[in-house]
Amino acid sequence: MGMKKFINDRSRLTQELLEGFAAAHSDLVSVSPQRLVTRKVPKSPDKVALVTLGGAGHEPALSGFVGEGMLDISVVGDIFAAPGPPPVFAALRQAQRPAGALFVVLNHAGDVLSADMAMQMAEAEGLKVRKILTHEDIAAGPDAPVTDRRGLVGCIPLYKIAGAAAEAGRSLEEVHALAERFNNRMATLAVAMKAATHPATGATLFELADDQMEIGMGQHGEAGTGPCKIRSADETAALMMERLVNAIQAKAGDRLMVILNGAGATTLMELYIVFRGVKKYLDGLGIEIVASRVGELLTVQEMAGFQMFAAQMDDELLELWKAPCNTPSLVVR
Amino acid sequence: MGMKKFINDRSRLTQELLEGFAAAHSDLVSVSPQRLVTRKVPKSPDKVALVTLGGAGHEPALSGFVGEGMLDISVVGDIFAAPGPPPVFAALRQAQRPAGALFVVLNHAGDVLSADMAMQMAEAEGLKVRKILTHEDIAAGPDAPVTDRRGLVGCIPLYKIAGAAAEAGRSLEEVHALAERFNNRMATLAVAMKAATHPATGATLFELADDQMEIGMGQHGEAGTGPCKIRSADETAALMMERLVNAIQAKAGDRLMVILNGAGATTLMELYIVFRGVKKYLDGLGIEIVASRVGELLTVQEMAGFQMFAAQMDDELLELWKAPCNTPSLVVR
Amino acid sequence: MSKTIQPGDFIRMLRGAAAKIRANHDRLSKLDSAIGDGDHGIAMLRAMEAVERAIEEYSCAGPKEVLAKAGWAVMSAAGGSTGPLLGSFLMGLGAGLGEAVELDSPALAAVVQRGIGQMHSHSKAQAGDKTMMDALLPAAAALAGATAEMAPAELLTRAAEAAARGAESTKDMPAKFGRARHLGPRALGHADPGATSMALLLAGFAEGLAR
Amino acid sequence: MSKTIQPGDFIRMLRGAAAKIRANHDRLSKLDSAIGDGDHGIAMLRAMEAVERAIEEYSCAGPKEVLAKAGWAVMSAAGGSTGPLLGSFLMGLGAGLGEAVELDSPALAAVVQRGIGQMHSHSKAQAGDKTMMDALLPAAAALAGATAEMAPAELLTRAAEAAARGAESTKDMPAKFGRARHLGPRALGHADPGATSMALLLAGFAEGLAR
Ligand SMILES: Nc1ncnc2c1ncn2[C@@H]1O[C@H](COP(=O)(O)OP(=O)(O)O)[C@@H](O)[C@H]1O
Ligand SMILES: Nc1ncnc2c1ncn2[C@@H]1O[C@H](COP(=O)(O)OP(=O)(O)O)[C@@H](O)[C@H]1O
Ligand SMILES: [Mg+2]
Ligand SMILES: [Mg+2]
Ligand SMILES: [Mg+2]
Ligand SMILES: [Mg+2]
Repeated sequence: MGMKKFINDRSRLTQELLEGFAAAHSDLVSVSPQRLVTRKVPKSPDKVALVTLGGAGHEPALSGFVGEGMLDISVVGDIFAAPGPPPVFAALRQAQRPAGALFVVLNHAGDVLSADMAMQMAEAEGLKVRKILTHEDIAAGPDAPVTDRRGLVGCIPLYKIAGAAAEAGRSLEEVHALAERFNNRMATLAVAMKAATHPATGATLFELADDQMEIGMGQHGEAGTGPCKIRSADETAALMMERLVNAIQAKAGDRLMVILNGAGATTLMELYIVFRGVKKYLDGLGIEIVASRVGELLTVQEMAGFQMFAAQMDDELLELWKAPCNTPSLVVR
Repeated sequence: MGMKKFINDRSRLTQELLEGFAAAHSDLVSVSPQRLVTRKVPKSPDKVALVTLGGAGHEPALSGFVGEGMLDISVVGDIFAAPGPPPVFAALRQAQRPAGALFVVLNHAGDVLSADMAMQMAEAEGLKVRKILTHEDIAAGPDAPVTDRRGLVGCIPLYKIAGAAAEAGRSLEEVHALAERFNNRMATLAVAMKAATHPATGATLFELADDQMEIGMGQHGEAGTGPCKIRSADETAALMMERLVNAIQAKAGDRLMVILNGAGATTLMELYIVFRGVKKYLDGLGIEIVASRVGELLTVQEMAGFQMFAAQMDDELLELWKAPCNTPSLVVR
Repeated sequence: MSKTIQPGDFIRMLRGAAAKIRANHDRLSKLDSAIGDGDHGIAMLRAMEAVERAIEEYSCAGPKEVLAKAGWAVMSAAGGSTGPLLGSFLMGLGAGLGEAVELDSPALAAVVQRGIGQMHSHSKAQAGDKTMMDALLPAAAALAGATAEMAPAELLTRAAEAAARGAESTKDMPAKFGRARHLGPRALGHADPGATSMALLLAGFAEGLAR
Repeated sequence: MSKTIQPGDFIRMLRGAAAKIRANHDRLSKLDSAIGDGDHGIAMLRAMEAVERAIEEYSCAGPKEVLAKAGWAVMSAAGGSTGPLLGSFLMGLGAGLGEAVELDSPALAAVVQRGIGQMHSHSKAQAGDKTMMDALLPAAAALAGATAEMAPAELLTRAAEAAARGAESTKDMPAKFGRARHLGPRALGHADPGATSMALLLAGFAEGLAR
């Protein structure tokens, strides 16, 4: 089966991706042999550092958000696979500083495993680190146990908000508290339309009939609520936003951040059309969109579909979201 | 044939896209009933305005680049179709100001037709406008007649450079001269791997066998140099960059801007791997990359492939490229 | 058959063209799918809808005004190459019609030639380039044979037939303009959609007048 | 058959495991394709390469050091869940081996149980969750039957057989952990890849020792 991708050696994908990434953004980031992506101009040690980890193949996430105002270190694993505990521990060590470090972990089995082991090692060494776990997927229901709630695109605005707080010189306790506040007020629901190919194995991640889509599918093809007939953009928008609104208990007068995160092959045109539907739906409920983002932040190769994200905002979170940042994939003036 | 896209009404695509776009970026842009996308905070009239036109379906191009430091007005046509002369003329009129306007046109038959008629009307009214035609595609050979050289992604860095010069208060003659200097030093070559669907007609734009790619294909499936076997990322990078280097007569010691513009379904991972190949190739020739961009600027729906862009840079062009801007799809601090 | 027409007859000609295009738009899109992007039928349909709206709105202001407004509306409405080209053709007709109160065949020929000329000046295409001009230039030549004895409907029929032969002849042409240009010799064997629609338009004019 | 082994025999056990995994990695990936992301065979292969490199580099420092370094290397090398879990198993073996100079079957059982225990503490999975633990927990139970009269190779064979039965039994389990978890009942009928590879690993230990 001829996989249609521009690659060289399937076993060197992550390596070559990171080389290209470092070359393209040499003014902003460096990449170490252990696959730690770090800021070119390090943050002052009296400010809290932000560290995260995750598999490759979701570009621009996660490393595209390393830079001023967001992440200090992103530890990169193989395609769709968490990095092992040793490089994660190395990152926590490297981030060590009087102000301490916030360690953002997305809820995926491998990531959590590595992160927990690295945290144990960090604690054994007396490093100043606080962990935060994102798990905002509501596919299994908003009250499902944490193990059933994946960390999806929500990590990106969380990096932004925590990063801005860190940049503003807030203490580790404050940065952690802000991040947790946001973490507790956010929710994501995904929808898939066309499968992606695993670029290393060449395998198709899942199958969906020509007239079907699946709501709640995870970012590696993990099953959602089962396939259903393709709906119109407006119907899909209302269907999904209704579940998000319930999950974060939004009501008239509330102010939301909304993100439509393209999975890879879904066009920006479609995303804007869906956003229009979301706006219409929320307008109908008297809920205001005070912050938004439409585009590809965390992708799944050439999968078609998107993740719809919503979070309850307040003045402080909003101010942090709008604060300047300068990373390869997100710049705010 | 079930087209797998999140849309509502095929005949209202552009309308709904623009509504979503305006809603998502309400702090930056407005959209008029005539489909003129304009800056929310207008540029002072003693600075040159930038106007452009083009069909929808290439998001984020072209309207994603309306804003401080780039475009003042983008006139939007239907999917893949130029807007007619009346709205284009309306845009030129609206952009009218003592400093005058630069009118950037991409070389596609329909665009040129509309632009020329609108220019005639503008001249008949005595408006202060200068037109510039981008035609940097080298698929037909760098010395092919201008009619055979399409305007591809090169318009975007050109907006950026001319926009920065305008923002800096340069005169229309100076802005035009700078834009022409850049225009004459740039070249683009495209490669396609998988076809896209026309979202209004549902038609597949072209066919490519499972093991084939086509270099030189245009952004609506216009034929290139014919299909060939898929090459590795490195081979493709060298093959294409060699032709670009020849076209812009780059030699050891020269400084280039390089853009890899994803067509839609080609992953950022692949683009970074190709960028790595480009860097390696140029390193071998002693040519330096002083400015770069990897991502989706001008897409063709969910087509897989990319446009490779190169331009000869000098200090002044580089400074303009790096100047601040604030648009929905490109922000520079 | 009458040897002259009134300016108001142009409205009937336009309606005839609209009916003709509506009946054939699918075929036009199919032709465009073969060598272009498949939207020419839609573009022509939109153009004709704009023409009909202009008739609705401006017929009390007279046919000259209708043609001018229809041209402008077509330019705004139809996507791609069709809008500007067909719009300039209609505006040319309006300009050619001027203040005429009655037209014999040579006068009608002059009006239609003015429309064709206006399109040609924007088109930049020459005979043999596989464009609308390959239908319209032969039609213009046929119109040149007009005499005062000829019935206008007869004249338009001759022009339409010349246009149809011209459109047919585009099958043997590699494309030099528009999207098909990039196909090179691959465009051979396919009639040009734009040339075909211009032949239909003129046939519609003739039928509208004859009705 | 000898009733005791030397610490150095752990190197032979590791080599046996590497050979066993290498011979079966395709099958492991296929199992993972059915209910996971298809990379488990590769992950195990990478892990075994890391183990062999650790043997190469650290065998002069002694088997305890080899196990500790191999565990660390496996954690760094193998992607996904496998690296940390298998790495902690190997590090547990190293810690369990301690300063022993000769091991009878109960001593060997204690070492392997320590490895299993270390993995279990990180795994958070219980019996029946369709994970590696479903092979390793029955193996640990089998190891508990060790007596000083039993040959170590025989003990490992029994443990491996218990693990294989455990792996087989995962076919009837819906998944509770890892990627397969999201499949719910769709995972039924498929053996868990990780449980299968743990059974192979123990079988490799036994074969390495017997060789
Ligand atoms: N410069 C030109 N002069 C005359 N006709 C042209 C020219 N360019 C294109 N055409 C005509 O336009 C037709 C295609 O029209 P249409 O499909 O509506 O536009 P587009 O090519 O923008 O999709 C072609 O078949 C050709 O006859
Ligand atoms: N918490 C856990 N405890 C024990 N085994 C686990 C756990 N999570 C996953 N596994 C095992 O890991 C196997 C999959 O490994 P692998 O494919 O290498 O990792 P990934 O799921 O990250 O792709 C599963 O078959 C399962 O046996
Ligand atoms: Mg067309
Ligand atoms: Mg078109
Ligand atoms: Mg797996
Ligand atoms: Mg995996």
